[in-house]
Amino acid sequence: MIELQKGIPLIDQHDEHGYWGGKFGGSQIAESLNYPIEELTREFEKLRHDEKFIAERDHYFKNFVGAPTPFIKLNNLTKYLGGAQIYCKLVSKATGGAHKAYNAVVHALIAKHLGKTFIGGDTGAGYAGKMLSMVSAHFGLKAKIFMGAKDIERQQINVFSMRSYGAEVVPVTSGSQTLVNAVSECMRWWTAENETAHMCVGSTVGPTIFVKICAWSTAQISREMKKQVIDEFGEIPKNMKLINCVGGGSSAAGFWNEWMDHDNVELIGVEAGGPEDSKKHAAPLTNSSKLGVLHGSTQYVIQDSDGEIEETESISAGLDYPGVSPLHCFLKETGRARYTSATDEEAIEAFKLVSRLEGFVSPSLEPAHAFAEAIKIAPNLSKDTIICVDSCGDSAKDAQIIAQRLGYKL
Amino acid sequence: MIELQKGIPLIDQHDEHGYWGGKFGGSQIAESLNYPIEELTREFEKLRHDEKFIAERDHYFKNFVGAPTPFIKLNNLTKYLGGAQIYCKLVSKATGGAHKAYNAVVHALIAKHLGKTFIGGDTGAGYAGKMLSMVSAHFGLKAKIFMGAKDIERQQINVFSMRSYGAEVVPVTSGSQTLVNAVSECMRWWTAENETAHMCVGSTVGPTIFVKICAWSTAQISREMKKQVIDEFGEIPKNMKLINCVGGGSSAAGFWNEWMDHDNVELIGVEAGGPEDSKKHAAPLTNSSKLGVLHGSTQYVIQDSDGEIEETESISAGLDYPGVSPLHCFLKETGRARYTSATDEEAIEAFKLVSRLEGFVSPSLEPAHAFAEAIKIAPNLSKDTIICVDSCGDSAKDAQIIAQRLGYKL
Amino acid sequence: MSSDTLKQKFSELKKEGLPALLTYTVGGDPSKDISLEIFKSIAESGADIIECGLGHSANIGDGAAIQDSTYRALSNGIQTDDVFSIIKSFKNEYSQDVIIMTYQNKIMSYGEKNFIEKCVASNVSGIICVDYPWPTNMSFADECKKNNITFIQLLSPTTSEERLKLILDDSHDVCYYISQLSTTGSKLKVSSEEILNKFNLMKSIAPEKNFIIGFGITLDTIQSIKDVDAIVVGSALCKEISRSVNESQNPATNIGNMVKQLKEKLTALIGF
Amino acid sequence: MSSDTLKQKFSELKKEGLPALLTYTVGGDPSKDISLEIFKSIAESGADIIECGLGHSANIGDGAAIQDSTYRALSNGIQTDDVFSIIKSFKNEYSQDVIIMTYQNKIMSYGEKNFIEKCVASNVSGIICVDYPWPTNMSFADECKKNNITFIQLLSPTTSEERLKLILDDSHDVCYYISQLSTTGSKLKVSSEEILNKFNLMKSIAPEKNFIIGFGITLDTIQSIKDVDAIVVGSALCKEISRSVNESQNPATNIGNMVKQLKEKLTALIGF
Ligand SMILES: Cc1ncc(COP(=O)(O)O)c(C=O)c1O
Ligand SMILES: Cc1ncc(COP(=O)(O)O)c(C=O)c1O
Repeated sequence: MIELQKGIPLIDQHDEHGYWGGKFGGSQIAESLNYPIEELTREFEKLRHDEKFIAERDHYFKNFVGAPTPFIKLNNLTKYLGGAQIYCKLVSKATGGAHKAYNAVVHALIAKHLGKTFIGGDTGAGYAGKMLSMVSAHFGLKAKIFMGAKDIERQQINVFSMRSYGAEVVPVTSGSQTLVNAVSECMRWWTAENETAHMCVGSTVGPTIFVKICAWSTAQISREMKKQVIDEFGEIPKNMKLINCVGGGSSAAGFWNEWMDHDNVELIGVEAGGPEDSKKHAAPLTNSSKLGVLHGSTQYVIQDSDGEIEETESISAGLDYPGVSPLHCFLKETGRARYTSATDEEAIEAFKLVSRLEGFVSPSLEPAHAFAEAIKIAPNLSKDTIICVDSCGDSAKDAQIIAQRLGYKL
Repeated sequence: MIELQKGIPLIDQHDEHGYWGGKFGGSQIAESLNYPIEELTREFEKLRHDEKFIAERDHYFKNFVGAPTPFIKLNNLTKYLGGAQIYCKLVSKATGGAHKAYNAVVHALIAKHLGKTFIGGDTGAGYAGKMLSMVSAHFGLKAKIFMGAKDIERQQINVFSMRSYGAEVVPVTSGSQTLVNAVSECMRWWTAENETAHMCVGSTVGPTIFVKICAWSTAQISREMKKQVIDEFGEIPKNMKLINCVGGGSSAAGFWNEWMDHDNVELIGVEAGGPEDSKKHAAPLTNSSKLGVLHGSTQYVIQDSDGEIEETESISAGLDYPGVSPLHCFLKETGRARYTSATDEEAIEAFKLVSRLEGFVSPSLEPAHAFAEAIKIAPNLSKDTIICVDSCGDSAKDAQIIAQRLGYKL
Repeated sequence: MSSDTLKQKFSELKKEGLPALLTYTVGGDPSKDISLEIFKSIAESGADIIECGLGHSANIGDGAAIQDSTYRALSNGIQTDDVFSIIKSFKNEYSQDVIIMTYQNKIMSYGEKNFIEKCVASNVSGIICVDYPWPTNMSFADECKKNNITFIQLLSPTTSEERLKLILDDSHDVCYYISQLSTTGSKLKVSSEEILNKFNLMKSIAPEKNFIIGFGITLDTIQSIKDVDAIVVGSALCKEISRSVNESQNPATNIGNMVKQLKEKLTALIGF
Repeated sequence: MSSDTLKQKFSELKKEGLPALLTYTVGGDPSKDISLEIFKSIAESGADIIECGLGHSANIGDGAAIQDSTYRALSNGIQTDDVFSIIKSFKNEYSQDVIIMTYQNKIMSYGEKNFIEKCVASNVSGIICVDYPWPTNMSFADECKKNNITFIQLLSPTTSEERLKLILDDSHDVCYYISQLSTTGSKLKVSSEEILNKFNLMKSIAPEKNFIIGFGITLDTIQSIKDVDAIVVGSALCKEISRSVNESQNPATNIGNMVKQLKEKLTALIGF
């Protein structure tokens, strides 16, 4: 039986080979990447304990990313659902519109410390790429963003941003021409260029060190939220549930990090269940999947019997990934977090309800999955239950998709 | 000679008929609007001195709009220009992406206090409408947004947002089908519905009371910035210049408000000069214009010899308005602020330079006009001169326009 | 002088027990020539006083019908001087008083003094300015008076009694009561009792003044409020001009017929 | 047993003073039948050892040419068992050793134990797994050894000397040195001296082991590094298969010709 340890950061609970629970994670990479990954691992271990580095990080988080993001009660939604009290961490107010900025800032700082001049990154919905481009422009790093050709077509506004920040956007035309292929291509590029280039993985996936850097970066979310919760309630509520969508898992990892040891805080991860009438999904922890190696680490992967990645389907571009962070595989297996999924239809309904009732909060389709779960469970919960939803993206980026779905003219 | 008074808020320096300097402003409206405007004037005078109301406003500004927005030094731009130090107030980080949220929040609060169930507003670029819709959803007010049919076509993402928040978007098909007509139509609607409806004017234009409410709301920007300036420099710098774009003038009025009495702080307003090779513009304070009455108040208006509003032209939708706030007419005439313009081309260049150098700051086309002026003057200024630019909008909304201009595929 | 003819007209009609019938059309709609023909046709069909719109694109008091007329006139290049010249030509042949209805920016742009002079020269009897409210209009109104032009103050259902008194105190012989909260061209949504009550209130405050009632008045509603001093029909006529233009019919003839019907509705009532 | 034949092959070639010529093509590309023909043609054209790719879509070590081959095979429905059956058929007729080159997920999905059993049953001599680095591959490598299959450890230009020693210490008879930092199919960007220096270093640490050198090797570059134990040509062949397929030519014939040329380049050198 795999067990979570108390008092030790989740990101450090792996074994000497980088496996959480002895089986999730690792650095399953080509030998050519061993050196840069060891270098990065060494350097990050130093930096994360270096006060000057922390101060630098905090400076950028505060002044550029805009920490802390608001923590607010959703009075209208609470009243409407008539059960648990619904709160929301408005992470979408981070610069760029999502939590992806934390990871991007930290990677850019690391790249600078390593003396690299190039930085490469993968992107699906385009958020990770946009924010890496933004940060890279600021630090004078030349950014190269790998993006599936199909995603380039459907996420044009983010592509525009990347170009505005002077990044080179590399269309990936292999395979399904989406995120999976973009990550693969980015890793290929890094294999060739790691002497002068740093690589940023856009979520808590990839080889162990990337999982760690990403989760360490997004942990800012729960660090600042813990203070906000205590400010609001005077103490940590007896009965609290933290609901977060899970694609790669970086947002959830950051939202939950500081609460790991608080057993009265339930952690609920919501994956993308895909369309109601389709067998396809992007929910490896909830639906059919198998342990596998994808992009350098062992995790649950949506794949066929022959080990080939299967096509996923979700209305939310950011959740549309066949794997999931080893951290979440671990949290599931230890029972610390529970995972479920919401369908495309439920996410759209949640988006509509929250936008119309709350106004200030209009979640993108990823957090709309988390809201869907909150909407499902809140009515049957007591009024002293506190549900906190991480609204980690803003609907503007999904305008096209939602409008089409709802029959708005756009 | 018209003179500015010290120690009196700018918004209160009008005469008994609502004219600043005896000639700018007023309430030049149909008799049917006299009563609701008097009611609003009375109520606002009470509310703005009511501590509970102020606390409510501050609560929303802080927790929903996200005050304070960052005040940061643009190190890269400063180094590049090699003269004055460039700072930036990142107002674009206010919820919704621009300063328009302050005015929207205050109007919604007023509507609630007046017991109205409907709220109507005009919008051009769509920001004002989007934010009024957002706030209205939150307060349970039914929102009606008037928008030129042409603007609906070209600002679809903002229209999407309004609909998501449950607002009714009314296409205005009269005249040039843009903002001027939308404001007219909104006023017509209010004329008929003022018993149950409140009206929000999207900038510091319209009858005196709307100018006052709007500037009172956006004053938040300079209120919080003054603290940030003192935090940064320990005192108010000897030599400071505040540069802001001016369309209707709400952003500039808010950015400058707290600095009125500091004579060592130069206030520079930048209007939309239009395309280099066109005679059309949207710069009534800089280029040809005549005193006139537009939308209920007296101001400089771009008009022909017969008193008909002339077509304006600017790459920036938010600045594309033939009139300008009576406050700015007054500030110009008193000499307190100086006004200039930037061309479409200069704005685009400024957008490119700032985005590429700074990364975290990617101004929309309105503040790009302000940056254009900063870029023009900074190199010849001493290193102890502090230039603060109000970056009051984010480029994402202009993706289409900029991409087309720069030949990006979108 | 013009101001006197207006007053005289009202007292004549009062003797007959009839409200004055006012028409509103936009000067220069659809063209300078046809607009003049329309005014003539209106005059010959029994209208008592002619309101001539001096169109402005930011006409925030007007609904769709008048906006269309205004847009058509402006698109055809009609300028302020064209409207004055139409009025002048009209007055050369007809005795009906002409009142200009416009917006403040048109007057300001022309220059207040110039505007009044031109009104005098063109034989204009009165001015209604939608967005030039009391009391800021006082110096302009005084200047009108000095030149024997009636400046017609506007009153509305929400004008408080206190303000009503103050305005009436400052007003000239003729005032205009906006029958309901709306722009021009809306369906009449208030009852005739409400309108008549307000009319009677105003009359009791200022018995010697003449009150024009406007907004929402069509062939269908005109009889219900005949017990007032004057009634304006505007949007219904503008709509008829639009229809005529769109269907390539003669607007002057059609408008003439419509005015005849309106007049008949009013006079028919005296028979009882 | 297979592991022994591999060892034997190397010592035979060493006597001749020739490096082993290895070819890499993707099993099942472009189809099961043609792929088998290609292997036969390769064997008949002088290749010493045959590397057979077990294609995986997330092949993060491979460049465009091998990705294309892989995509073609997978699109045609080729599964792991198909590749084993191709190898088995090939081995029924030919003596050349076959090494499988694949990715960890293919093995994991098949089950490590099953995979090794199937290798034995299909007469596979060795396994290269791109993303199964030392030391996490140790238990799998041991299992291979027990079954007389050579697990071929990978080494790269940035592998530190310390790590090199540790890996070589744990390695089987054959190792694979990635000549440069790149994916497969890149132009050779390092000098032959650099490669040979590294080869000599490795040889000095583990003189008894055989080192395959791969990445960036084509007809143009093959002569410059002939002083090693073995040379792999892969992307150049995969590209030729793509070309043949696109131009409706026989890939087996074309590949055979190419392998002949490669072999000639190598043997030509002995003449001197
Ligand atoms: C707004 C938003 N939320 C969530 C995700 C999913 O990623 P993760 O699970 O790593 O947070 C994405 C990915 O693009 C995203 O853009
Ligand atoms: C970002 C932004 N800046 C400036 C403006 C101009 O308006 P104002 O001058 O009232 O600030 C607008 C108007 O839409 C805007 O959207």
